[in-house]
Amino acid sequence: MSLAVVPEGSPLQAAHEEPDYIRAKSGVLSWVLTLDHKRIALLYLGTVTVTFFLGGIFALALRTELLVPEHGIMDAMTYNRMFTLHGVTMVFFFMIPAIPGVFGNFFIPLMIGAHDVAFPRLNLTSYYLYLFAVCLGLWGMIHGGTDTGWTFYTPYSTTTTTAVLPILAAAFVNGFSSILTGVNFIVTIHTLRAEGMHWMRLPLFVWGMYGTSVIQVLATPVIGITLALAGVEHFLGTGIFDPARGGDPILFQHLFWFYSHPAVYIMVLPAFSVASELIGAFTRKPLVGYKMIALSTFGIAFVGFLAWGHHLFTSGQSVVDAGVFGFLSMLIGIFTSIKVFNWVGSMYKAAIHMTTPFLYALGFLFLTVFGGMTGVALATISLDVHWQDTYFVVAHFHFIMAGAVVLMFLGGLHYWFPKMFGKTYPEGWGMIAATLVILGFIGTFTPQFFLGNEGMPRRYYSYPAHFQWLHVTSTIFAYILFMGLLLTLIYLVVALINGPRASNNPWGAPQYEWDTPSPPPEHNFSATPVINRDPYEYVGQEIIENAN
Amino acid sequence: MAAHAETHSHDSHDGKKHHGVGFYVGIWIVLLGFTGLTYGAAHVEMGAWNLPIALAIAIVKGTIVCLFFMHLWGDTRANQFVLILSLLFLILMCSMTIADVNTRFPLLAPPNSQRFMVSPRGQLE
Amino acid sequence: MIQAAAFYNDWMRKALNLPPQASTIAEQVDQLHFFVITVSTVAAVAIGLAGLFFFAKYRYRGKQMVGQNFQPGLWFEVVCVTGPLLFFLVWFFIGFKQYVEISTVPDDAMEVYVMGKKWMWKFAYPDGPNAVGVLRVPVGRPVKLLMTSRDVIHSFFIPAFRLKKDVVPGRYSELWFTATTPGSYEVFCAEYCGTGHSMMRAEVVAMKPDEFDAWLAAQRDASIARQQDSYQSSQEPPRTEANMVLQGQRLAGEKGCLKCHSVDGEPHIGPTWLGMYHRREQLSTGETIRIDEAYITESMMDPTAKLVAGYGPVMPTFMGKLTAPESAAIVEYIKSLRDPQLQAQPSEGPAYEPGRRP
Amino acid sequence: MQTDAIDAGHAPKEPHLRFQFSDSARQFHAAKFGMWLFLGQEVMFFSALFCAYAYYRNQFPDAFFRASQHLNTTFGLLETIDLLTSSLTVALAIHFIRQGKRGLTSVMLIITIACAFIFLVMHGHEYATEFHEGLLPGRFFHPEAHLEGPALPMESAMFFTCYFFLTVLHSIHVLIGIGVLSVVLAFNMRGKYSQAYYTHVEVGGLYWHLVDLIWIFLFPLLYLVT
Repeated sequence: MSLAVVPEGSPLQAAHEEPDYIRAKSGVLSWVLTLDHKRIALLYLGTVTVTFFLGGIFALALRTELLVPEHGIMDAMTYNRMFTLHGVTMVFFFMIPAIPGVFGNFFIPLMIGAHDVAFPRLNLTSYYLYLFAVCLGLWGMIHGGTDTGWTFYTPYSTTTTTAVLPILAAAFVNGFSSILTGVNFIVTIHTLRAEGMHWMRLPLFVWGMYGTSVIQVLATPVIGITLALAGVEHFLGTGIFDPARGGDPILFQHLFWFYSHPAVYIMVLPAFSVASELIGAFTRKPLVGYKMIALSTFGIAFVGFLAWGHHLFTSGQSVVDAGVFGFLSMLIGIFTSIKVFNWVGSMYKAAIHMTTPFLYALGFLFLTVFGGMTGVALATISLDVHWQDTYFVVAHFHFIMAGAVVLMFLGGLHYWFPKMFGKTYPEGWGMIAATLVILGFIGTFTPQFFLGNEGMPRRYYSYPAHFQWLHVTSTIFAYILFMGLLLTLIYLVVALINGPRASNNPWGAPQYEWDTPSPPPEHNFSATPVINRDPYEYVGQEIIENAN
Repeated sequence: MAAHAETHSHDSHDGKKHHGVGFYVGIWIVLLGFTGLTYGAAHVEMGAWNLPIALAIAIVKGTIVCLFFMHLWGDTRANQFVLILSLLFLILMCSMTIADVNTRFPLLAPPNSQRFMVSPRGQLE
Repeated sequence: MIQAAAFYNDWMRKALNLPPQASTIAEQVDQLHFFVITVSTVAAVAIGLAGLFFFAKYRYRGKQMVGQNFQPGLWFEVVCVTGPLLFFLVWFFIGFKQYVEISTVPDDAMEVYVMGKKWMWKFAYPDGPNAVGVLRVPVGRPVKLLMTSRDVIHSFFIPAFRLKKDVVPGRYSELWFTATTPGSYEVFCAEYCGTGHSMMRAEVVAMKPDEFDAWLAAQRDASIARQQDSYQSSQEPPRTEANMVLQGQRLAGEKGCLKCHSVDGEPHIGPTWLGMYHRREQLSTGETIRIDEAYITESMMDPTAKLVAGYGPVMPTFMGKLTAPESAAIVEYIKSLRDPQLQAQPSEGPAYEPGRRP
Repeated sequence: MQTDAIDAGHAPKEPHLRFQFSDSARQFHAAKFGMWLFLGQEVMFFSALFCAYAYYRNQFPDAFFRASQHLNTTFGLLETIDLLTSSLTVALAIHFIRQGKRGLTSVMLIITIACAFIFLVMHGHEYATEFHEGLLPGRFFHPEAHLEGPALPMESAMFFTCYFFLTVLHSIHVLIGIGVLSVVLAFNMRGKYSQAYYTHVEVGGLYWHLVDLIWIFLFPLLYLVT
């Protein structure tokens, strides 16, 4: 089904004899000390899959405990540690590094026609910082983990007796890894673009990575210093957040959310950019509103910095500040709606190819629209007073984080699987697993919206009996979701081992990364390529006037 | 070709004119002058104006160091934009947090903090 | 028309699984809630249907082809922005108006002290009984809760009233409501506070006004030793007086306040407490202020901050020596020391101008 | 600006050109841009502490004033002058390496590192006096045991919390700066840098200027509180 015609004299010819990056070198050392951005991406993929399933197991344990109002399978303290570790593992060790680490590392150089990222050694350092952070986190988990929730609110986090310091250190070190990745990507995109690749020809994935890196560089240091302050406060009692000594716990919340709100955009912007790639490829037509989607990425990135106060509406923040933050939070909604309308608009008069990545993209569209709408509802201040810290908030951010980001991680993984490994995955199994995963998400988290409305607070180990039937439905679908994810892992690994060989451009997609052989050679291109067309422009295939 | 690349890379590093040693020493003296100014200004009692003046002098010194010592003067727009952006976010964070604590329900601030804003009815009349 | 609105309100409330609307503010918040949720669902369904329609109509059917390069003009982008933005801003303004209403306490609100402590809620009426876990409020009268916490951040959340406020240790946060229908409503702790976070529940019992007054009077007259704290917590001395004023009097004696402050009006080392509350005082800095609760609490913690003219800066600080409830009790005791003719005044909340706050 | 080094295989490349960069000018620009991004991140790293300082100074203005009287402002002034001088010498180091005078660059770098050590010694002395006088943050704040004069209010412990967080973090950055500059000095001694390739000196200089920039803001905020 290879539709792309290989344009003559393109770098492809020269690159054919070179061995691809997997077989170029062999031996453990060549992987452990690699400077090749593609191999580092695979290292990230391995670690990220482990942390994702670890977080998933914690989530399943929580859901199983919540089947019954009182003591289920664990006691209160274990439950509290479990939801903290679920939060920390998912947020710091999966969401933030996943798409930038795996797909950003692998495809930014390929998409802009560069041989490698700007600072390969820095790239490897940031992977090892991330790995060191994961080990610190595991070491913390072995010591029982902490029970403060992933938000570490003081004065509880500074007075808890559980081992909170290793987890704080893990998040601190993870921050540096994501800063250095951000610096690396921004410099790569600025200085290593090939000839003819001016800004308006950048694929939307690269735009998304650029926006994400800006946030990573400017927001992450604030969480580094805040967690360090909390750690020193816990250890030395300096009184900076301690109310008994004139400190103010609400200052910690301000500093924490100044990072954590842009952090949710670090997680969701890469997902949006993968979605643009998928929709651009499978609608077989140039995306509607390319400029608007690119600019709205920066809209989200910068306005995202102004809206952290909507996490503090009921925390004793002043009414004036609540108003200002409420208003600014509304502005973010319009940038997401631009993206969604342009994606759906792109499907008009398209020639849609039904494949697993596109099924993930459709699921992503539904979950983003629904999650985004509930986000705007939460930003309405008087409604947030009722919903704050209830399951409504849990459902909202899982719709966006677990829904949009995980779906796009899987969609991207399937879309780029031939390019990364040179093998094709089984399409049939892909469809089944995708439906299971999407239905699992919707089934798990829709009941939680109603739980939140009824007033069920979050992080509750035991709850009044009238919430039980919603919890039971949510847990059943959680298991379906886990099955779907497990099935995906199985057939992808099987395809990795003995899947049929993939052609250079199995989807006939127009983007630049499909011009290289799959899997690409070690230095991507034998000679610096010359880009002479737009990323989503179909060259060399005739366009039938009446599309259907 | 190589010779060309050699000289090319020489001046391409620093497209702008070369400052002499005297120029840097001059900048250094200006900075010392401002340090003396800020030290002196601290001893002059100006009531509420002391903090803004001290900050203004510090900002002037900061920009001088950035522009001339760090060669930001003739540099590419990207480098300048990065610095301006990070200072913008610094000001954003501080102003929003302080605005919060000043306009809060009076008893919610730490017990004996003297806030600038006039709050309880007692102090109003 | 009203009948239809009531049906719509009730049907939507049940559809969204919302608890009964038991406070004045709950009604309005729910209406905004229904408006936001209906518009969101309509938009989500519209986008979903459009997506599915395009998916079905323009699906690739075997022939090798490419979609048309259809690029809508700028009008499409303008609609994508102004459409949602209009709704978002309307929601924001209604929401913010309601939030200001939620945060502005009416003057005549009856005041109750709430103490959040690791995994229990304790309530204290200024001139009435203490209670643990049960807060009795009259229907139809505004009630203000002055809340503080002894250890970590808790959050007083009443789903039926659609209200929640974080309870920050070391200072007071306030929450007010007016119950509309009698009944018992659950109270949860919404901010994670440790092992017993999910057990930290309480109950708000809304009673008819006359029933409530009768109950309050019965409690006060009987003034039998209130039931001991149901949870006997070690570090806290057992409370003998139920009434905060009596407790304040005992503490004032114990902590040595009465060595310098007289209670019967005659001058002493420190200013006399009789009639001090709401009195206008001239400070050593020449500024005149009207003594209120914030000033008294502040002077306890940092006496030299605002010194009354004519008195020396000799008072030691009580920061760290007095816990929040003890200082609140002393403040109540000072407030109760009125010249005989003012005695009959009902207990007044801390004196700050509600409307004054932004 | 971009030369096409692709003809006839690779022309004899400059010694330090990485394969992914097409020419050394772009590589130099990339290194400087990367460093500026890192400096932007450092500014944000300190911003949380400046925010905490502003937050608490806003609430306890006179407690901060009374606490800062106990700081040794003359030492503060000397440290500022010392750091400004080191900033000059590092700028001159870059200036000389651009003209290829490696000897002078080494001299300037040595002076900079010396100034940095002087700064650390002075600051260490200040910490010693504060430890002695009991002016320590939070739990360890017990000034009345050692100080005569009017008792410091409880909140001035907050001043010392902010003071110690800011200055200790700044001193750590001074130490990192010393490490970076001594590595650059060692490479320069071995003749690694020349007129055509001096990226490390430029980047090390940028980092040191940032450390000096932060102290320029710290000095008035901590020592000259009125």
